[in-house]
Amino acid sequence: MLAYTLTRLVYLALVLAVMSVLIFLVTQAMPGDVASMIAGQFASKEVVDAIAVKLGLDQPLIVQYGQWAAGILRGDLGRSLVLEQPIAPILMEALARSLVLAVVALAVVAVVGIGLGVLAAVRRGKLTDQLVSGVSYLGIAVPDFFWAIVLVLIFGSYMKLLPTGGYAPLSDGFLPWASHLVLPVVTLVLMLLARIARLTRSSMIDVLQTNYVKFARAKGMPESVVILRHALKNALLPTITVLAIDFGLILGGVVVIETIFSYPGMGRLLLFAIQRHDLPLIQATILVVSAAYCLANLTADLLYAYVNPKIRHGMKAA
Amino acid sequence: MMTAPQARPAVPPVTAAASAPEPAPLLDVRGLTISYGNARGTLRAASDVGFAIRPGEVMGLVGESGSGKSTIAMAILDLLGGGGRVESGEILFDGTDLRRLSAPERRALRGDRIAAVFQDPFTSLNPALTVGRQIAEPLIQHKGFSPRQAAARVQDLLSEVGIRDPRRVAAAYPHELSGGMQQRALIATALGCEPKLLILDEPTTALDVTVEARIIDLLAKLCDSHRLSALFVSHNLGIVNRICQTVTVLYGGLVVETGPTGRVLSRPAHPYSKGLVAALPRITAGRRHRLPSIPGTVAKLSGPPAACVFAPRCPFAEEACRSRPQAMLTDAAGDGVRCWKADALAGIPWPDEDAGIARDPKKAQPRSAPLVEVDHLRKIYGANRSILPWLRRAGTVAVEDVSFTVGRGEVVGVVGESGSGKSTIGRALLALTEPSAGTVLFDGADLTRRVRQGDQDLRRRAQLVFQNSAASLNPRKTVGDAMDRPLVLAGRADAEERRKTVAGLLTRVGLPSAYADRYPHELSGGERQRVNIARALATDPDFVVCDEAVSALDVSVQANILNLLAELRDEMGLSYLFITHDIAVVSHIADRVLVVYGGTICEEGPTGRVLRPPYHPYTEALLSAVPRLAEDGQETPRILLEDAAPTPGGQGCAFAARCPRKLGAVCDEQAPPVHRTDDGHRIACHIPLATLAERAAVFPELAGDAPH
Amino acid sequence: MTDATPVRPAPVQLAPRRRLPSLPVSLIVGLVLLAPLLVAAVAGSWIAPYPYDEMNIMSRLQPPGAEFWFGTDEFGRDVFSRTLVGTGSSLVMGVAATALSLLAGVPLGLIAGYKGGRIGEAIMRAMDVLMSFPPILLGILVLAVTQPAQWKAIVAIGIVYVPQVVRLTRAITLELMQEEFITAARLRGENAAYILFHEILPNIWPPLAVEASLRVVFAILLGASLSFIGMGAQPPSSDWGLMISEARPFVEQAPWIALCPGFALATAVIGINLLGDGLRALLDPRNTGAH
Amino acid sequence: MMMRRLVARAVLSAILLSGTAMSVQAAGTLKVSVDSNLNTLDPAKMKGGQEYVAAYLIFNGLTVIGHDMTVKPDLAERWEHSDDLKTWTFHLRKGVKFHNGKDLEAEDVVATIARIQDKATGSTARVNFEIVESMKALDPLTVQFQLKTPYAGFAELFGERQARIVPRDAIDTLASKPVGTGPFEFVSFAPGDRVVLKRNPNYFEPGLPKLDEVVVRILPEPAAQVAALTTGELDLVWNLPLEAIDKVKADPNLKIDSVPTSTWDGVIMNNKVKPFDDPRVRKAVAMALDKQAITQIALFGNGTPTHSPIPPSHPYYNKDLKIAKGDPAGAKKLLAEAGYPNGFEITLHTPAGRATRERLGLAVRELLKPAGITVNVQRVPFDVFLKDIEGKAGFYIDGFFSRPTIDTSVYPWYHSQGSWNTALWNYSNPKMDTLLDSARQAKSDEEAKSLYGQVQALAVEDSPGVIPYVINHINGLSTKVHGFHSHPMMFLDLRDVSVD
Repeated sequence: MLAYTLTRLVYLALVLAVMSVLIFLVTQAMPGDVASMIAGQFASKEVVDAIAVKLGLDQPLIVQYGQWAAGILRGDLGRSLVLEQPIAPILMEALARSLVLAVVALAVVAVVGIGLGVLAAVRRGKLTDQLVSGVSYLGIAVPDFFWAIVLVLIFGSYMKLLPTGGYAPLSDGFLPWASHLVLPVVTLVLMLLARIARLTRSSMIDVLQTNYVKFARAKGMPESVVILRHALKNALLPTITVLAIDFGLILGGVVVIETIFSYPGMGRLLLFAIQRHDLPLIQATILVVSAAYCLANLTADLLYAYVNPKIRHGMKAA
Repeated sequence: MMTAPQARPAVPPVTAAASAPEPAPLLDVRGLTISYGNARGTLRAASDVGFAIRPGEVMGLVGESGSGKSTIAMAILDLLGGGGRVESGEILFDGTDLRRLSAPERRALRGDRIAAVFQDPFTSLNPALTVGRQIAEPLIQHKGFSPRQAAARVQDLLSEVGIRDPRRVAAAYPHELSGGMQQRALIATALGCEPKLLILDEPTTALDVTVEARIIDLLAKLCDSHRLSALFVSHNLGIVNRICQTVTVLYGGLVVETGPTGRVLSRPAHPYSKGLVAALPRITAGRRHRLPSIPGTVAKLSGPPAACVFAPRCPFAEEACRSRPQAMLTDAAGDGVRCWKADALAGIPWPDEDAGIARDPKKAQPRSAPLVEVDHLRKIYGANRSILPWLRRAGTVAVEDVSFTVGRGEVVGVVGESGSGKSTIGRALLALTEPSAGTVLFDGADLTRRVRQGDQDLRRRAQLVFQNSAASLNPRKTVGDAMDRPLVLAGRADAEERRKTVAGLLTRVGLPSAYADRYPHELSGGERQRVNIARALATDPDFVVCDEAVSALDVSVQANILNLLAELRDEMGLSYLFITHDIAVVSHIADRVLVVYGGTICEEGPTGRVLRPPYHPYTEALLSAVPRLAEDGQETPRILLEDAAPTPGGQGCAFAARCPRKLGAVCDEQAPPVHRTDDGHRIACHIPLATLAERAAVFPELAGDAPH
Repeated sequence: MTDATPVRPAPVQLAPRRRLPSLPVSLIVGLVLLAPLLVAAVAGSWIAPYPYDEMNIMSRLQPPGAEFWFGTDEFGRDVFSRTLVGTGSSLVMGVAATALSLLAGVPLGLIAGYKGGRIGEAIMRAMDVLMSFPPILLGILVLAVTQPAQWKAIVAIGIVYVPQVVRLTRAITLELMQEEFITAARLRGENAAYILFHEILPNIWPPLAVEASLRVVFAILLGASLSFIGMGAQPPSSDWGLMISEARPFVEQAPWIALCPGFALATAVIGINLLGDGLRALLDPRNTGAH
Repeated sequence: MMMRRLVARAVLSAILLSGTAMSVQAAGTLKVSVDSNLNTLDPAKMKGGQEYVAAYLIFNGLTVIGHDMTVKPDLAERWEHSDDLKTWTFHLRKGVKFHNGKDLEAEDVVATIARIQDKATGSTARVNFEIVESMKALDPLTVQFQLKTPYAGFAELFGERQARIVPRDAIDTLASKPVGTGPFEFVSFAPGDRVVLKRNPNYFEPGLPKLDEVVVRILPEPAAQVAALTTGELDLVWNLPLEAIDKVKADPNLKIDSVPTSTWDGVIMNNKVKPFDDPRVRKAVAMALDKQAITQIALFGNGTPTHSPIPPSHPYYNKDLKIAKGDPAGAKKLLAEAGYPNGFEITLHTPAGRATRERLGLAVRELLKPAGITVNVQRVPFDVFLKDIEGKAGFYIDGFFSRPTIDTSVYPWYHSQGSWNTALWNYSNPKMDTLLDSARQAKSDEEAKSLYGQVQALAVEDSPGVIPYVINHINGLSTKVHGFHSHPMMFLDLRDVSVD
């Protein structure tokens, strides 16, 4: 387990290093530039150049990358050119808000999705199963932004039950904070639920056909024990992996959700940075989101290894 | 179909020895009909099956794959899955018809009064739970034990099934245990609630022979000491012979014969039983050119039988057999047979196909240079030279310093258990894997190097016949296509001529040439194996490696294939390296035998020599573990090995850890010396040859014969 | 059997001959759902009652009715016509992106699986890096480099899904490499190209086809998402994602603008999903009719 | 168990009802929404309306443009100029303190303007102050400017959005921690989320402001803004999305407040780029565009067709000119004369994310179709638009905020030396130059009106570009908000505002 963890960490570091180079190069290749952006409409070339010099944008790429990478290693994500503030605190705040969204959504998806999946597997072929399948089809059939619009329409505009956008800090009180989370979370849940439910269902069906489940039944174990103790634990292994991937997906994919719900998280920060061509902010945001994504995957793999005693003991580094 | 269930109770069976009233059967199955339904129609897995098991009796339920034996076991447990349905019949357990009970009532019986052990210990234990917890579950469920009480009982149970350190095993996860240990744990689970009836569904099939012997021994003892009744489902007549008092033979979902084990196996009444017993390769049977075999493939029913199910394959069949279904004929002793000619056939053996021309062993001992020479072959898997220190790994030794030769026209058998490295040796001989050290010379040339340099012609002269006949054919290619390619590669441009060659090859392996247009999934297992052989022959090879080529086949089919391989060898002058775990098969076909253990050769010699003393201790154990039929004579005390998995790659003798005759530290520390006797017989052991020779023969019947 | 029914030979099953595959229900339902969409994709602009971009200020934001079946948008454009014409754009997005990812991914996966060693390792590590970007982010990153255009979105989505295709192809290849019929091919002296294209590829495409059908769904949704945030199809295109995005401000007064393309999208996604499920059932080796 | 369930239910219902719970908030807090994130709080660098909202709440200029669009004293209580209009002296209000407690001094004014003049600052107001020759603080409360050329509207320049006076010692941290003299003090800024301001107790206008706190929420989604307004989560939606006007009007708890502005969007044609180098082509485009229709499509009627940046609400507006009705046939004829009998195909760039301008682009595409001009609309991200399109491409949609004076609204776009003209359409007509120059020195309103009337006529005749409309500035607000008036410069004047 330790060797496995170490290996994965080394890989992670390598992947992140390569990613940082890629991110840096790609963002450099973006059209438009921050100096013109700051200079505004019809600024003359000399103005733009003056700003570029001031920002250090005139230095060779490799120097700029070196400074940037060295900064990151020190934990300094640089300064936003547009906001003229250190990026780290802004980013961390946005990340924290996105994380709240992701964690809550994921928790709901895990509980509800696994529950539905198990239910469908146990009632395989029966009405319950078909209902769950139908609902899950519906969930994945339309994109998240469509659900978001429908939810806004129903709960915000018609029923006026929930705020349809924005964010309230916890300092405003728990309820305002929570109420702002409901719609984005429900949208994310709708988007992810189907996959988890279907996956759990299919792996549950597989596990229910294994010999050890048959043997558990041959021991006279009640069906509830067979399902919850014998089958579920093994059936959840693939679900864990997918949940972690989903976690990363939420972090990266909240762009749309956050846009619709005007939720000030990472996704909107990134769009903001792209629109304003704030290179350091774009780079830092993508790097942090990708790192979070990688970490989520790593966590999933480690969790998978931990939950699976076959790997936990006598782990052979894959 | 007025059959046994009605007839049998009418004539109460009387035991010859005592006239004490016959105890009521513990399990009495009557008229059980089970079908599987799916979109394409229904399949009858069992038709009107009836048998009885008395208290304390172990009954064998034997048959080939598809005979319905496991289905019946599952029906008793109420665990039929996948669309299986009991159509009719009664399952009387202790006088109660289980079919009339509700599902919860049947569940309450399961694991408590009726316990089960299944075929595959590797998959029957839940990988996510500790072994102890899984054993304790029925105790808590049925007996109301507290977890603490249950834990204590688990330790006792584990000790009872022969596990030395029950505490560790109880805390272990299944994958940390060897197959034998896992099967013991399953048996302990089954015994936990002190059941009256055990359902044993092929409980040793997945295990190595030496482990199997230990488990059977344990089961026999337990059934005896606990006065357990058991239904023992198996395809292996030798094991049935060892543990069962009575036996019921199934064919095509019907009981064709039932009776005391000794009688059924020594004097089978039904033609199918005769064929089954005859087709079994036997060490003691002497060398025969051909094994008796049953033609055709196993029958499957989709409805009530309209004729004798075995008639299409039966050499004794006549018109009457094909026109009406057969009824069960029961005699006074409770023996039954479903053949109207049974009495007439009594004493008539299954036809022996052996032409009687014993193969001249001299032909197999050519004077010319050997075809294959293996010199100090070594293979290490999984070595890793990573830059990350914790990932560096020395690797696992699969083959450790193996040298031998295969002569032209010679059949060399390689016998060993799983993990012995026997398959690796085969793959190295075909240049499918690169040796870590040592050389493989094929017809004097270094095969590995030539193949690496792109010499495909040399490679085509060595071919492989696989174990898994299904996976060895590309599912998307017809049989003809699969066989056509080697011919194309050999540069035969004329398509018409190739087609003829393919047809010829198919005919040669006993298949209609029309099979060229079929896809693999349209063939039966035996047919696929014939296609496999035909394809191997298409490159016109000199040397064929048969890697467990008959292990996956039913006995009747296995005999067919063995006969075919023998014919081809004789006709085409082929050399075989015959890799198998079944020493009986090897003794039938091989001229010389290598006994491998832990990647090393412990014994090598002409087949007749290896089967006689002096033995390597491992060979001796292996031979003594071979299950045999009653007619093969008195069994000698078996040598039971530890379950411990072999640990190859050490300094000393690979077998030292499990050796019952281990001398001491020397076995662990030094590689054993090789004793050579006459006829190229070699034994690698620290025990002096003379001491080894003192041992009694495992098969005394063979002792007098002169070695080949 | 005491009655007088004529005696039939025992119904012993012979080895099955090739049978016509029984088409799975989901496949049929999927095709039925997709058929009108395919027609719309091909002939949308001919069957549409109005040009997709024709504005009519007099009839803007009209609710569904006889004149405009699904109402009009803020420019007075016919929503039904727009949705019809947008079918092509939306489906092409999914299909083309998937085709692209297959085109790039399958050869890479085959090489990685067959060759292994350093080349395989290099390919897989590169894919790891690519996979370390959350999908939509990778799309955004690719699109941010250039001016948005639909074909660029297709390329971006294609790139996003290359690693998955590579991984799947490699996994199947590795599995197949262990198969004995590959060993047999090596033994009879086949070269790498033959083994890859004649032995492995035919066995890869069924799982790939199933995978591809799912990828198309994801690609359509991702494409719609990209269009939604303005990085895919460009106005006045009537790509569904773009239509929904543009309908957002009017969703309360004129929900039909968003609902019509939304339902079309749902139909497409469900149709393709069912098609994929059906394909999976059809190509299952246990379904003996399939080759 | 029972208890737990009860609690859970309470929490659930509270969450569901919190929308209404939100409306109960501290008295005197106004919650305002703006539609896009603020890039900076440094006034010199501001470019967007949402930033100007903050600028006018936190800062003051020397002068301010009033609701009637005339210049009024702000930090300068009075000013005078020399007769040649080249020397301007401003007298600062006494006792004004910055939020950091420092007194406002003339040196702060000098530092502020010097900073705007610095090219590296990149302020869009820099061109305004290019006419400044020199400046100095005569005493702590007096500052004097020397101009290069006479300029009558110099005082108005200090009403410009970027020309907010900042303390000279806090310049470096303005972007994240702005310090001004305005009615509200900066509390916090969460990018993408909100800006929080609190009452400046030392504000120089006695009794003002009335509010304790202002929260500026950043809510880009129109639907979210409106929903928040209806649920009471917001009190005021600045620059209300045009689509939502009907809905707000229909709600008895809400109201609309709107004012005409001189903010305009334009169809920019570069007069030096083919085919727009031919005035007939430009004229044809102008003829084909039905301004009334465009106003409907792009603004849902919330604006007024116009000829030039001079709005119809302004006294100088030339009422005698006819608004183009859309004459594709005439346009076609003109095109044929210009050598395009079959029309031509061209790409029209629109900045992404500016809804009215995007709609304008699509309307242009449709309206030019009958005239034979095939327009491909290309939406580009705003940064790319600024870098590669604006001032460079041949054909695009752009837009400009109200300027403080008619001169600053017209001169830069039509004078051959005008800063925007040289970048936008490169239009040059000596007659126009003469008209504009004379207007700058017009001695009377009458004279100015006549001159600007001719300017408008010439602008229509030459059609350097098409200015289809000026936009109404609309705010949606709760009836609980009192004392609010929309400002034609589109900033939020919250000094007199109170909330129930």
